[in-house]
This record gives sequence, C-alpha cells and structure tokens, in this order.
Amino acid sequence: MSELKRILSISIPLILICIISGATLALSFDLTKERIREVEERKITESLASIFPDASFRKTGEYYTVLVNGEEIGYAFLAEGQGYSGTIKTMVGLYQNGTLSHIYVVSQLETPGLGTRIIEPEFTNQFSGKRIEDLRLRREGGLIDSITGATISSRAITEIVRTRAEVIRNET
Amino acid sequence: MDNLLAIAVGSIFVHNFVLFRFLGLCPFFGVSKKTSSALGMGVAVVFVMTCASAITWPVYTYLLLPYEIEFMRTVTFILVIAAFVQLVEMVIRKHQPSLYKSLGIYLPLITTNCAVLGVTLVNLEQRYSLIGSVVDGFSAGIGFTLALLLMSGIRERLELAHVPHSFKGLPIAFISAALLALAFMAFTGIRL
Amino acid sequence: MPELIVSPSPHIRSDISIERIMYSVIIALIPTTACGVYFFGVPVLTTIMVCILSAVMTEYVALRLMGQQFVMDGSAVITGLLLALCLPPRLPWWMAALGAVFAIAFAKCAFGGLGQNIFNPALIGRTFLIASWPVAMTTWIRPLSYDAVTTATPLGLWKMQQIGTPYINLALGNVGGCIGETSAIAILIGGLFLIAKRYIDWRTPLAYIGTVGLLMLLLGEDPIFHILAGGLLLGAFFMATDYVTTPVTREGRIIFSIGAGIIVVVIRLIGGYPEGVAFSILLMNAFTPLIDRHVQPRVYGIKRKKIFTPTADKE
Amino acid sequence: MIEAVTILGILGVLFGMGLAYASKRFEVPLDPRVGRILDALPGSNCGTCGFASCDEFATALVKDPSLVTNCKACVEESWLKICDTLGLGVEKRKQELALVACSCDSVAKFDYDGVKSCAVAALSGGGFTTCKYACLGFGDCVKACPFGAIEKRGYQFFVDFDKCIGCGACVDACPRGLIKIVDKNATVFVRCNSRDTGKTVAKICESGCIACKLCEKACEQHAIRIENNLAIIDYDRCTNCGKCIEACKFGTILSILPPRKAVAEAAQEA
Amino acid sequence: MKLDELTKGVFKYNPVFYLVLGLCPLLAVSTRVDNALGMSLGVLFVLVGSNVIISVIKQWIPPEVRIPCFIVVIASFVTIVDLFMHGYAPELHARLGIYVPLIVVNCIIFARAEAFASKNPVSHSLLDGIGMGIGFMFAIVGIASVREVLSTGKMTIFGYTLIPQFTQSPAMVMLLPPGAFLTIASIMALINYKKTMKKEKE
Repeated sequence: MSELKRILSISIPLILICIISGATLALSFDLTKERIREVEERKITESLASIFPDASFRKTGEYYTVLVNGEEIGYAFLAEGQGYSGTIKTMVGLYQNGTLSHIYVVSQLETPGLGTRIIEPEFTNQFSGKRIEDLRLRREGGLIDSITGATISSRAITEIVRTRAEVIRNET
Repeated sequence: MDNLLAIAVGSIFVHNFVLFRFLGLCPFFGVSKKTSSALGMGVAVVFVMTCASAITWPVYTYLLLPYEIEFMRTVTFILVIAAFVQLVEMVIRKHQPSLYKSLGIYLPLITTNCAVLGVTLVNLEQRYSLIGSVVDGFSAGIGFTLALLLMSGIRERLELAHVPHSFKGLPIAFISAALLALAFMAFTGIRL
Repeated sequence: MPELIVSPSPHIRSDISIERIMYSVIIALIPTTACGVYFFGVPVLTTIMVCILSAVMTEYVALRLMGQQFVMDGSAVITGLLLALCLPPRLPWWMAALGAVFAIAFAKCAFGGLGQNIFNPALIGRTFLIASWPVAMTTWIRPLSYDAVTTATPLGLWKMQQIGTPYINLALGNVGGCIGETSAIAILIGGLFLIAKRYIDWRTPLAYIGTVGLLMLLLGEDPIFHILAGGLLLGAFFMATDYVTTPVTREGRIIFSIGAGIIVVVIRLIGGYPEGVAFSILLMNAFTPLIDRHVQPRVYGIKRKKIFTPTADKE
Repeated sequence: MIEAVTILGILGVLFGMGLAYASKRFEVPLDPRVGRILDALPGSNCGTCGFASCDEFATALVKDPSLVTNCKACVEESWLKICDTLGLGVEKRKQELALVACSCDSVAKFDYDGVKSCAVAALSGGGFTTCKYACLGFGDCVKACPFGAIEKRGYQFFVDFDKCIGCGACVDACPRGLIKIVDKNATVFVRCNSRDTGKTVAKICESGCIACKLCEKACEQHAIRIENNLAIIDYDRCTNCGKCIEACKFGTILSILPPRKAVAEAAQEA
Repeated sequence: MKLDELTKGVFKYNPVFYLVLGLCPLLAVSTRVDNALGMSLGVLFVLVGSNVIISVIKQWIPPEVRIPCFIVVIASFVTIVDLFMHGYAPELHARLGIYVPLIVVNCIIFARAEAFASKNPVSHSLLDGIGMGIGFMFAIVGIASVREVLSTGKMTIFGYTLIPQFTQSPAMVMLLPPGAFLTIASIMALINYKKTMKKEKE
C-alpha cells in the first residue's frame, strides 16, 4: 500500500498543477476567443475587399465564391507555403476565365527590407491579369519579375500562388 | 506527401536550426568547447528531437485537434518533452551506466533547449505528416550537431591562437558563429 | 641590449620567408589584375587601391590596438588585392573599403592576426558585401565598354536564361564578371608560376577543379564551361591554397578540395546563387579544424587513437 | 473548458504516475552520503584532487575516506560537513598557499625569439635570464591555475590569497620550480630560489639571497638554515616572529618578507 | 538589500551579458526595435509570473516531478501571453511567429525558476523576476536598435520615426543571422574592454 501512497504523493502535485493550468488556459482562451476570431476574420475580409472591392462573398468549401450583383465572377482563396524564413499566407483572387484578379499578402515573416518587399504593390500588381501558367519568375519562363536581391522570396510566393491556384481551378 | 529529401536538406543546411533560426544557442555556445562533448551533445539532441517529433505529432493530431484545444499545444508539448527526457534519463541511468556517463549528462540540458520545442512547433507550422515530422526532427538534430561540431573544431583551434584580450572567450565565439553563418548562406535558396 | 637571439628548435635554414611568399603571390596576381584593368577600364584601379589601402590601414590600427608590432609582411596587401579581384568592377568605393575593413578586422585580427584566422579574410569580405548590398554586388558591366553597360556573368546567363558563352571569351576574359575572375589564361599563368616556385601544392587546384569538372560531366553539364566560367580558377589557385585556412596535411588538402568542388556543383546546379566558389571555400574553411583532427599523420609506434569518443569532460 | 482540463489532467496523471513509478523502478541505489558530500564540495571540477569531477571524487571518498585531504578547494565549513558525513574525527585542516619564490627583475643575457612559454624558454639555451634560477615571466603558472589566482604585475607574479587553495597545479607548471606551497598562516617567505654563491648572486641580482646567514643567526627557533647558498625556512618550527625579516638588513639583498605585506606593498607600488 | 535583488538583474548579473542566457530570442527577434520591445514585455510578464508562482508552490513539489511542474507553470503563462497578444496586438503576434511560444524555453526563465525562485521567498522572487526581465529588455532593445539603424538606415518605433533615413544603401547583413552574431560579439568585446580598462586603473 505504501507504494501506491508514494506514487500518489509524487503525482498529485503535478496532476493538480496540470488541472489548474488547464482551467486557467481554458479561461483565458474563452476571454480572448472572440477577439482572436474577430482579428482573424478582419484579416480575411480586409484581404477579400482589397482584391474584389464592392463584391460579396460566399464561402464554398476551401474557397470563397465572389459575387457581384448576385452573379458569380470568380473565386478567392488563401494560399500558403514556406517562404525564405517562414510561412507566407496570401489571399488570391481568380476570375472564372482563369486569369488572376489580384493577390494580397496576409502574413509573412520574410527579411525586413528585402523579402518583405513582396507585399509592395509594385510586386503584387504584376500578378493582376496574368494566366495561371505564366505565374513563374521571368528567368524560369514566366512573366513575373523578381525583386532584386530577394529572388527566394519572390519565387516562393509565385510558386505558392500558382500551385494553389491550379488546385482551385481543378476543383471549380 | 511531403518531399522527405527536401525536408532533410532544408533542416540540415538551408534552415539550419542554430545558424538560421537561432534556436538552441545556449548549448551551441555552452557545449562547443571540446569536440568530444559537442558530439555527445549532438547525439543526445538528435535522439531527443526525433522522439519529440514522433510523440508530439499524435498528441496534437489525436488529442488537441479533435477537441479544438490547439491553444494548449505549448503546454502539452513541453510537458511531454520534459517528462520524456526525464524518463529516458532514468532508464539509461539504470540500464546503461556507461551510456549515461557519456550522454546522460547532456540530457537535463536538453529539456530547456529551445531547438527541441522549436522543431515540434515548426513541424506544426509546416503541417508535416508523421513521417515528415520524424524526418524533420532527425535532420534538424543532425543540422544542430553539424553546426556544433564545426564550432567546436574552430574553438579548439582558437585555444592556441593569440586572440586579443577583449575578444577572448565568448566574443570570439560569437564572431566565429557570425562567419559560420555567413558561410552557411551558401545554402540559401537550394531547391530540390 | 644583447645581440644574441635564441629561438627553440626546429631551426629551418631557408631563404623562403613569409614576405617572400607573399610578394610572389602578388607578382602571380599581376596578369590577372592587368586583364581586369584592360577589360573593365581604369576605374577598377581605384577599387583595387581602395581595397589594399583600407586592408593595410585596418591591420595597422588593429595591431596597434592589440599592442603588437606592425609588420609589413604583405599579407594584408594580398587580402586587399584578392578581395578587389572578386568584386564587381563598378562597386562604389566605400563599399569596397568597408569590405576590406571587415575582412581584416573581424576575419583576421579578431582571431589574433596572421596565421591564426579560421576563414579566408578576402572571401569573408566578399561574402559580407554580398549579404549587405546584394544589388550592388550583382551589377556587372560589359567588358571593354567604357560607358559601363550592365550585363550578366556567363554563369548568370547559363543559370537564368540557359545561354552559353564561347570558350574563347571565357579563356581571354572578354565577359562580364568580377574584376579578376574573368580571364582564365591570366589566372593560369599566375597559378602555374606559384606551382613552379613550389609555393602552392598543385594537388589542391587539381583536385578542386577536377571534382567540379568530373561532377558536371557526370550530371550532364558542360565541364569546360563550368571550369572556365566564374571564380573557380581564381579560387582554386589563390584561395583554396591559402596556408592558414586550409588543412596541413596532403590528404587533408585533397579532402578539402574535393569537398569544396562538391559544394560548388551543388550551389551552381540547385542553389540560390549562380556562383558558389567563395561559399565553398569558406564552408570548407569551417571544416578545416575537423579535417586536421582526423587526418593527423600517424606517429610511428603509436596506435591510432579513436578521435571521437563521446565522453564526459576529462575522462 | 472541460476538454482542456481533462486532457491536461490526463497527461498530468499519466506523467505523474509514470515518473513516480519510474523513479522507483529505475532507482539507482546510491549511497546517500555521496549526495551530501557532493553538496558540500565546491563543484568547480578543478581536478586537483586527482579525480575528473567533484562527482567522481565524492563517490571515491565514500569508499576511501582517507582521500579527504585531497580536496583543497572547499571552505572550512564544507570541510567539516564532509568529515562529519564520513564519520571522521574533525581535525583542523592545514590550509596551504602557493607563493612565487623570485622577486628580481632578471636581466636577459640574449634575446629570446620563440614560443611565449616558460617551459619552452627554459629549454632554449638554458633560459634567457642571467640568473639561471630566475622567473622567465611568460606566465605558464597563470595558465595552469584552475582558479585564476595568479596574476602578473609588472615583471613579477603574485598570488591572490583569497583565490589560491594551494592545489599545486602551478608548481608543476613552473620549469624553474619557483613556486612553493606554504602554510596559509605563514608570514615569512624567502623570495629567492638561487643556489648560486653569494658573490654570483650579488653581481646579477639586487634582491637575491646571498647566503649571509644573518637570518639563521637571528632566528631564535632555529627555523632557518642555509642550504646550498639559500635560506630555507622550516615552517614547523617557525613562530612567525618576524625577526628574520629585520635581520635581513641588506634590504634588498636577502628578502625574507611576510608574503601578505609584500604583496600589499607591491600592489601599492604598481 | 531588497533593492539589490531588483538591480542586480539589470546591471551586475545581466542575464544576457553576464549570465549568457536567453540568446535565442535575443538574436532572433532583434531585427526591429518594436519587435524587441514586444518580446521583452512578454518575457518580463512570464518571468515575473512564473517566479512568483514557483516560489509559492515550491514546498509542495516532490523532486521527482520538479521539472515537469515548473515547466507547466511557465508554459501556462506563455500561452496566456500568446493568446492575449494574438487578440490585442495581432501584428506583433504575427511578426514574432513561433518565438512567442518559444518563450517557454527561454533559458532565462527556467534558470531563474531553478536557481532563484525555488530557493527564495516570494517577495525576493518577484523583484528578481522584474530585475531580470528589465535586464533582458535592456539587452534586446539595445541590440535591436543597433541592428535596425544599421540595416535600414533609420529607426521607427510603432510608427514614430526616431532617426530619419540617413542612407539609401544600408548594410542588409545586419538583418541576417551573421549581423546578429556580430552585434552581440561587438557589444561583449566592448564590455570586456571596459572591464580590463577598469582593472588596469585599479
């Protein structure tokens, strides 16, 4: 019996701490849950609005169907993948005819001053109106000019957008 | 399916945990004075990283995800890692005293090695599968060991050099790390 | 002051001194430098002078700060010159100067000065500049065009646009690139001079260039193009043969060269940069202490000890 | 909320129980004294006890308590604790100190151009100092000291009394055998190691021992005698009266000085 | 006496420069001053919280489960920081990335829990936590300012420009890992140099 007692006396403090910690965390999660959801949603709506202003969206599976005056004009979806030093998350707008409307970088952790320039309009505007097949760097036979000194980031985001766009096109 | 070779090369060279992600710096500078201890630490880290990746993946996928409590990942992961390391230490101590003498002393250092928790979090961020995670854990450990071994070789040679007084000890170690990181930029952008 | 000077054995009697070797290397670099000036115009002389001057000045100041005597042994001149030779022709002079200062201060003097450094200072200087000012460091000008029309290096053309370059241009140096890396013939002349004088070991460049050529051949690329293009020859003859930062033994040096060759191939084929010679030598510099440890000559009568035994300190 | 608590709770139960069970199951029988001794030991792993680490030393101590004097690094309090744990009678421990037995500014007979190490310099042409017993000054002893207790001031070396534990690591490092281990309470010390005749010493050194025997005569305890042209103190007899210091009136010629005072003075000068 | 516990962490036993702890976040997030400030505030909170809690509960913890218990406490505080930062400073949270959860394994926190909080009363542990946290903040903000100024040619904190753009071609290397190592190497060499100067004066 003393063996059991010993085991209990050792494990009970840890169990108690775990339970208290679990409760505290659940509580703080509840406190911040709404706020975090709002923040995340705002990010999505902001990025959707920047790609298709004056449109409404309907969530369809993994992407959003874009409606203007009740008419389907295209799709918007999130593409994410590994950049130079972290995950790049991009909102992509695709017209039904298979050309891109625009892209908007939701989050990235690239090198400030170098890779972060992928969020600048000078770079992202290049994507507008391009066909999916042309979404490669120019040196690789595509139509996207990479940012000088940040080829890796430029290539990463181009690849991320293209791969995801191909998947979405096949789904719709 | 993950490209396992790409994961391995990425974690060993391109996104080396020490020289690129800045994880595991304390043991990197602490245990790199001698090649023999660097190797011992490296082996221990490879072992723990691989196991930690293998254990935390099912914990996350089957315990945290279904109940929508992903926010508890930090707590559960670190608890799992800490308990696991302590268990391994006890087992080795009992059954393999000679192994304990050579590797065991590094095990307690590993619990608080940010590279171990780091690799499990990176696995999540990259959404690797179980096998991908294990490969990533293993190769991250190898990358750590590689950096540690190179550093220890450099520092052993520096023992004999007339390093200026102000640079003796840690400053020159940091400079060596800086130059090593410069050299490791070679692997930037490797694609498989 | 006593006149007699005593030093412990071994006492070597030879007229080869550090100064002599250093100045021979400088002489060996003259053809290359001349080609650089011819192809890229007189302004490159500024870059070269700025690099040499800042290297020597930095060494002077650093040694004074460390309380050591400054000796004009020519090593700082070589570092400055080599750095200048692997910079783009129209790099702003202050960047070149900063590169030389960084190379001498952090890669050489911080480690204790001549003979103590782990990494090749000139290459550290170049890599530092690439990391700091990637755009300026990859802006090349067309040779013999004095209005400085920008162009790409042969390796850049090959990697980005799959365009080849005629061998004759590569051999003469009539292509875009760093000041001293374009003319294969000029580098070969200097390199063979050093080999003939026995100041460098012929095995190092041979193993290095051979590895690159062989691997490229096996992987279906043009080996001659890859040997002639880029900084491979300059690196193989003048940087991979550095006494201080490469292994001591013959076997060690061959391992060093083969490793560097493999890294060059990896970077050129799948890496993010078109050229990898500088990085390959730096990486192998980092491996040098470990190589030296492994490839120690066996002491007669003593069993080779296991070098890596994971043990607790002081077992 | 419930899920969070339950899952973390379950993990807690799992690991709590697991660790508790494992700690029993994989318990390594350990002499409890080892732990207590280890606590008392300084933990600096200096290695002067002849063992690689304090840990190993503690294990060895339990087996052979007579080794207890090997550790010179532990303070009085821990020493008592260790003796107590081992069941030894508490005895006052002899505390020792290293001192450098040379005080001269030696003149060089030739320029030495080699590795900056006393050991190498001593072998090259018999050492470059005119006095063949003099300190070579490259500080091999400083490097050998695991506690950083030896410091170079000007040309001479001084021992920090707070840091030095008398382990003797420096004694082996000095190729000229200039470092002596003396009792920590001693106040007299011969800061010269020259066995040359008085005439020779007088010619080349301003503060060397010329074996004039004045100190020998002055000592009431007969604790000083001249052997091989050098004054040697028998610390077992010495009462620290300081008469010899006064007797060594040639001022700089024979310097028997209380080490503490000497260092304090030298420090002031420097 | 008590004030000692507070100030020792800031200067005499600065966790970064004297104890050489917490290097990973120090170098990883010191690319910009505002990242550094956010990170060090997080660390400060966790350090103080865990120090206090651990020194309260220390007497009930059996040695066999000491490490798991401590680490769960620390991890809980970190998760709280993570959640609130996500909700109320989403941009900062996104920029710090996985380094927020990695505060758990910031060696400063565990080292202080082990070495100080588990042996000292609550009030001392509180002060120790604050002191060490501020010491860390000093170090990381210092390093971040050097790196930001040199690598961007200007300095802005939360939108306010402190130093306007002074060069068009700043040294990008300072943003990359080598720059981080160089900065801390130079700072430590400077501290060493000051120390030797002081010693020589004595």
